Amino acid sequence: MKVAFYPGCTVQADQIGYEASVRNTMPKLGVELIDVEGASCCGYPPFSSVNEAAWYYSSARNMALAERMGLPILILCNGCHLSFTETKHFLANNPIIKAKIDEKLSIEGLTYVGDVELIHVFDLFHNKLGEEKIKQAVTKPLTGFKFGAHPGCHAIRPNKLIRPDDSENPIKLDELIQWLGAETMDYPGKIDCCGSSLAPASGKTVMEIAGDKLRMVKALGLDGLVTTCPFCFKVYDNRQRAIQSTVGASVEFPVFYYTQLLGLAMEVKPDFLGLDLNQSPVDSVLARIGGS
Amino acid sequence: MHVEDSPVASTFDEHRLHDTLMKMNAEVCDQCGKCPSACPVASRIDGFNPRQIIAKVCSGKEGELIRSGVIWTCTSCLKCKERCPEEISPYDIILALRRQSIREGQQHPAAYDDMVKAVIETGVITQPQPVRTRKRERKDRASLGLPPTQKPKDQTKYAEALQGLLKEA
Amino acid sequence: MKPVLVVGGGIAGIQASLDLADRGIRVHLVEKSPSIGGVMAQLDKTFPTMDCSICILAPKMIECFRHPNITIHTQSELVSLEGTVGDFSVKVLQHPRSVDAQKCTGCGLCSERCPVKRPSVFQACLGQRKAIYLAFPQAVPLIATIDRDACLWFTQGICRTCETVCSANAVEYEQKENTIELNVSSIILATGFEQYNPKDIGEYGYGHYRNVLTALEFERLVCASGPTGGVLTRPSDGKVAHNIAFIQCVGSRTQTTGYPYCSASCCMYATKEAVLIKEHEPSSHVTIHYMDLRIFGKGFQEFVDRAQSNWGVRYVRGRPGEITEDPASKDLTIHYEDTEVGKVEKNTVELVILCTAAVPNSDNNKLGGILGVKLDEYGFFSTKDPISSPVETSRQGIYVCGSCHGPRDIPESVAEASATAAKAAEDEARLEVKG
Amino acid sequence: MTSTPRIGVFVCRCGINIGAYVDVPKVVEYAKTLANVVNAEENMYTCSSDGLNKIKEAIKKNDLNRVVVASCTPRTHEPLFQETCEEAGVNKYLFEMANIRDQCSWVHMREPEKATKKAKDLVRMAVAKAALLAPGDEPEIDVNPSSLVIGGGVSGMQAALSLADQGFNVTLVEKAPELGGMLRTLDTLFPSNIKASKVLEPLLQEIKANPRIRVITNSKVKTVNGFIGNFDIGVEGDGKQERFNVGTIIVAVGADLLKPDGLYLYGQDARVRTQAQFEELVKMSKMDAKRIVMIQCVGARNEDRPYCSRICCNEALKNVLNAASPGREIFILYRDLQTYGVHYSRLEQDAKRKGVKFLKYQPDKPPQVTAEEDGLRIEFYSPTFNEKVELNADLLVLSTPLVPVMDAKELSQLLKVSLNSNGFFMEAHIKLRPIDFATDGIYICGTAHSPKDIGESVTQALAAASRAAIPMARRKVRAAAIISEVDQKKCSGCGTCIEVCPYNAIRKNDKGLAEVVAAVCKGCGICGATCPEKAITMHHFTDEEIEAQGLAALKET
Repeated sequence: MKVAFYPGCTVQADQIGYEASVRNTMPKLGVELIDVEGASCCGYPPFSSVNEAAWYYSSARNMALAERMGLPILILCNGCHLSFTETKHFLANNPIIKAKIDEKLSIEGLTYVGDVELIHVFDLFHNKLGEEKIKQAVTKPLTGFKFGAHPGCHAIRPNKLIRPDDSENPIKLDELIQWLGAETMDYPGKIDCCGSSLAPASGKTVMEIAGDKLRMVKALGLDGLVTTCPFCFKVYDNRQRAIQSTVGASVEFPVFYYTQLLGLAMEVKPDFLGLDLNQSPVDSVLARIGGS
Repeated sequence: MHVEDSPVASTFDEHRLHDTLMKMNAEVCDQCGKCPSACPVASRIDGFNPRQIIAKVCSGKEGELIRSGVIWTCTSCLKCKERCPEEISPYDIILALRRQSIREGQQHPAAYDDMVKAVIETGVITQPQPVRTRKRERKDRASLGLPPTQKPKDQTKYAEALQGLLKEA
Repeated sequence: MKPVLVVGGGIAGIQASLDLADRGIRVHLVEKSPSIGGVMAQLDKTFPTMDCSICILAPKMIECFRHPNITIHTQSELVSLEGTVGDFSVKVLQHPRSVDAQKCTGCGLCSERCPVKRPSVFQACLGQRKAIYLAFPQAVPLIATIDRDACLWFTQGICRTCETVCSANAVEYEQKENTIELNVSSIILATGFEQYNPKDIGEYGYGHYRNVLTALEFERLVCASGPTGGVLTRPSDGKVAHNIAFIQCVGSRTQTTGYPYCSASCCMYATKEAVLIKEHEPSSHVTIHYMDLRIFGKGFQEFVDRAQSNWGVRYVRGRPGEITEDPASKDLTIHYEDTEVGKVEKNTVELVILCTAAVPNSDNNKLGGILGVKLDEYGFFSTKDPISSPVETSRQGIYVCGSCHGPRDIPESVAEASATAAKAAEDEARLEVKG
Repeated sequence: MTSTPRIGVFVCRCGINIGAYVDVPKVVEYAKTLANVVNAEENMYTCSSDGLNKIKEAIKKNDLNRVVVASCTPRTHEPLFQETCEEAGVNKYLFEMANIRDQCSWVHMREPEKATKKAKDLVRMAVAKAALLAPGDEPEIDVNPSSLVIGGGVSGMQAALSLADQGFNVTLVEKAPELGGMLRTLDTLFPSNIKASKVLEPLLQEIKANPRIRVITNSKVKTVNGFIGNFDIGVEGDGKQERFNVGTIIVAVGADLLKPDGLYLYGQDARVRTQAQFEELVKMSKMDAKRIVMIQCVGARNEDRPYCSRICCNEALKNVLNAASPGREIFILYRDLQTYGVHYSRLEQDAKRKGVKFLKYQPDKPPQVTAEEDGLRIEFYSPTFNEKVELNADLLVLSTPLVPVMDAKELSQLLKVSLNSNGFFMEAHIKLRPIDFATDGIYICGTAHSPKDIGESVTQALAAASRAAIPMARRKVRAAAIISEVDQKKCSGCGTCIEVCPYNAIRKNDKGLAEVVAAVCKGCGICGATCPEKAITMHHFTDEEIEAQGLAALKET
């Protein structure tokens, strides 16, 4: 199965551990990742609050590139996936803006049709590959672990647009974790926000919002928090020390990308999964897995 | 009557912000309090309350909102858009207010200007920098065996297209 | 004089039938379920007088049953209609009870011995009933009926325990359904409403969180004839709940569910249920999360004032955004804004009761088609004109009363029932003049 | 002489209402030991058809001639058990109830032994009285198949028309010069905004064309005597007097709109109007105000009038929808919008789409209105914005409640029916008998019952027609047998009983002695208690019976 691989700015810039874990697991499941040459930012963080046309142009441009490759486009970040989905929906209903964007795309010789299939990480693992394929690939089941899934707002909302999972009771990420042999818990606040897009305006509040969830899952005695979204991971993992100082309570708690757990269950070496880049205390979990 | 949930094209030509916002269903708000009740920010930042933002928009006070910094502290979690019984989206209204505020050069977080500048110049928000492992070692894309990042082939044409839109819209 | 057909045996159908029968007009009362009584039979107490619901309903049900001018057809439904006002020919399909109505004394022994259990619709699925069962203790007619989808004899050809234990040998497995034909002068629809199932409003967790109930389920919980004998035990751990919250307008006043209207009686029955809680557990805390307090009926404002001042029921104006459940204690936290002070708050309780929308009866489409009666945009029967002909439908000689043409409370349904009886009597009088 | 009493006692468990607190089997055993009791048994629900059949079987099997049921309140269940006894051949007045639920198990939930002891006492008292009961016969009264409708508004007209269409003669009395009531003051009607005349004209024509309806305008009902089936009515007006007899009476006298004198500068500033006056201005297109503020619940939902008047929100919405136009700002200050049901929710949405602004105010911080040249300044605390809000309006419209008509008190005394605490007529049972009065043969409909809109008034009017038609269609009514009787030998003709009787059911006969009018007497017992000569006995509550109960109460179980 071939896909146009669109990791997005955040993954390529500083979540390279996630990119490594994706590039070292998906091929083993028969997914060939073909980079989208010439891709650019999806436009959501910079332009959604600044200029609508620039936002939709940015997303349309990347979809046009994928359309040219004739492949469905695999998107790692929740924000990019929502941005592409919203652009497809908006341009389909707003010919005036679409015309203006087509005109700008022609400068780079691109044309946007709007029929590219957008694949979210949940879609890829849960629908396209499915339970059997993943279970076959698992050679070292993560038995004895209980994780908390964090699907991320833009993966499940708004339900007016078709989103990869249900908006109020999402279960796909839970099931993906269960297929690796581990257990999950439907903890309160599972569908809550990590607060990351508040960073430009109030970093302190981001810490408080993220801190609440970390304290919750830590108090419930879970073994780790699992997500597929670089924005959420960046707050929960990379900023754990900053959260601790702001919130004042111990929030040290292991945070993983799903593809990292998948890799461990497929006995891929941790170095190939970028696990050394996780700032949260993942070593205890790795030790228990007998990380070879 | 299903109303288009993201703002209609008229944001560009008419610049009549109040009408645009009203067409986004703000006028039928019952002030029921559902949007602030699950909003992660409303319970943490005094003064940020999506219900009151809609109330101010309904009574023609969008100007006051554009000048106040309150519209910049929404974390776009989309819970309000998801659950509003009248199918109003405070989130989309806040985005429209932000765009108008930028258009009128009102005060807003500098990070947005930096992001816009970076994307125009490099095609992405941030350039790849070396990252530190838990044991403080430095790593980068190359040391992880990752290919170079994706960015526009012809940066000037890409920038020309983007800047054109930013001026005309 | 020709008889009148009344479809639906709830309080509205009963009142219309009694009004007509008391003045000498024969009535055929067709009821879909095994007993008349409707939703009112499931209620514990009624507002604003706190009368015990079955106590004021049962005498009227028995009056209907023993009235020489009223013939009750239970487990029956209207299947066809021809003709016009004064000369309607209808076919009524009677589903078999598999029990001989003349012999059964309603002793209930068969039900005791029957091995098969099913959720009891009367107990709003909080309690159970057997495959052969009496609808409820005060059912009218008090005759057992067999649920053929559950009975082992009908599904696997085994058991027949009820036949052996029945001293009146009333069990008749081979009973067939039959169709009767009636010629009536006019038709009164009183088919009632259904409760909106709030599982689609994911943020309130109905169907996921054990301790989130609907108001009708709570009526059974608090009722002395309910599955817990009126003890307010939580479904998750059976502990008596002392901290309870109501959430109003669940499904109502909402575009996305398709029911943007207000269901009219929920603010009042929530208040009544809150007072019932305070009566059962005086130390309990009860909160009602509302949007607008709809207290427009006679005696309603005074009832709410008493609930606040005498009983200490707390009213909070603010539609809750979501409910989260503590995985260990199964307690529920309601996230809401008190819009009177503009503060976002949390209310942790042991039990949440959702006051869900009153929605059209799912049979209305089929029935409307058979009768040639128009429905409104929501699926209720529509009246010719809510102002000058409030109980007439789009077809002459067919009338509506009760919540089958829009949500309303019991006194309005009773008044409308008498109103339809008047219209039917007018048709009778015209019939006689024509001779 | 009635045969020796053979009493059957039936003790009800009422599910757990009694059974969980009173040891029912013990009470049954105890009942068997009482004098004259030949049979005693228990039931899960005596009022269910199974329970009633058990009573009938016991009567046949044990040849019972008295029945005692120990269960709940006679108010809801006595008629049911009396009819069951009658069907089994026992006169319905040879039946007695002991309330061991409301007066025993429910109030002694926490002391089961004492509750059981008290249940035994109550059964013993009932049995003692039952032994002395005498059969009562209910005289049949002829019913004059004609009706009087008081009040010619939409309710009165609709009730009269329905009765006429059902074949009964009706006299419709209206104190104003012409029929119509509120339909004449309203311009359009919600929810569809049709012209009130569109509803009024057809009713007037139908009434004029209907031979069975006799209309008397400019007149009031002065005297009402008699009872169901036979009311003697005296009407006065236009300098004439009329006397006629009817079988039933329907009260449809409507309600008035409160004049909000002294509230929000009403009466002191011409720019403060009521909804009715506002509608008039719009109708005559004399309404040119640019900024309108409306205030809801003016003079309602407070201590003086603790009720919601149901229609003011929808009336205000109808008016703003007719007045809304670009360039005109309209604010509605409300407490709780009462747009209930499928029809009215749309009004709220339509108004908002037309730019009408809804702002909530709190009852303990009502709006303050100050008059200024350029307009009225209206200040109030807005919970929506958590701050004081100031509006200035060139027109302030007050939504006021419906209040009982001026002569409601007088009419209630005339008809011997009561008013509720708010002054509206009080029906027999608010839930299941909203149209009947406690006094047989008299019915209530329309806003005289409580505030309601036109459609709901028409519904109640039709309902009243149906209820009134029942006794008139049957031509016969059975009067209750629990009435008082004057012993002509003891009566001294002093007339005290006549004065105190609330239903004036006692008259002096040709011998100058007091005589009870059987059909009118309600069996309240005041005459029996006041008679200095002890000449009046109350059937079913004779001195001997009460004495027997009292003595039984003192005996130890």
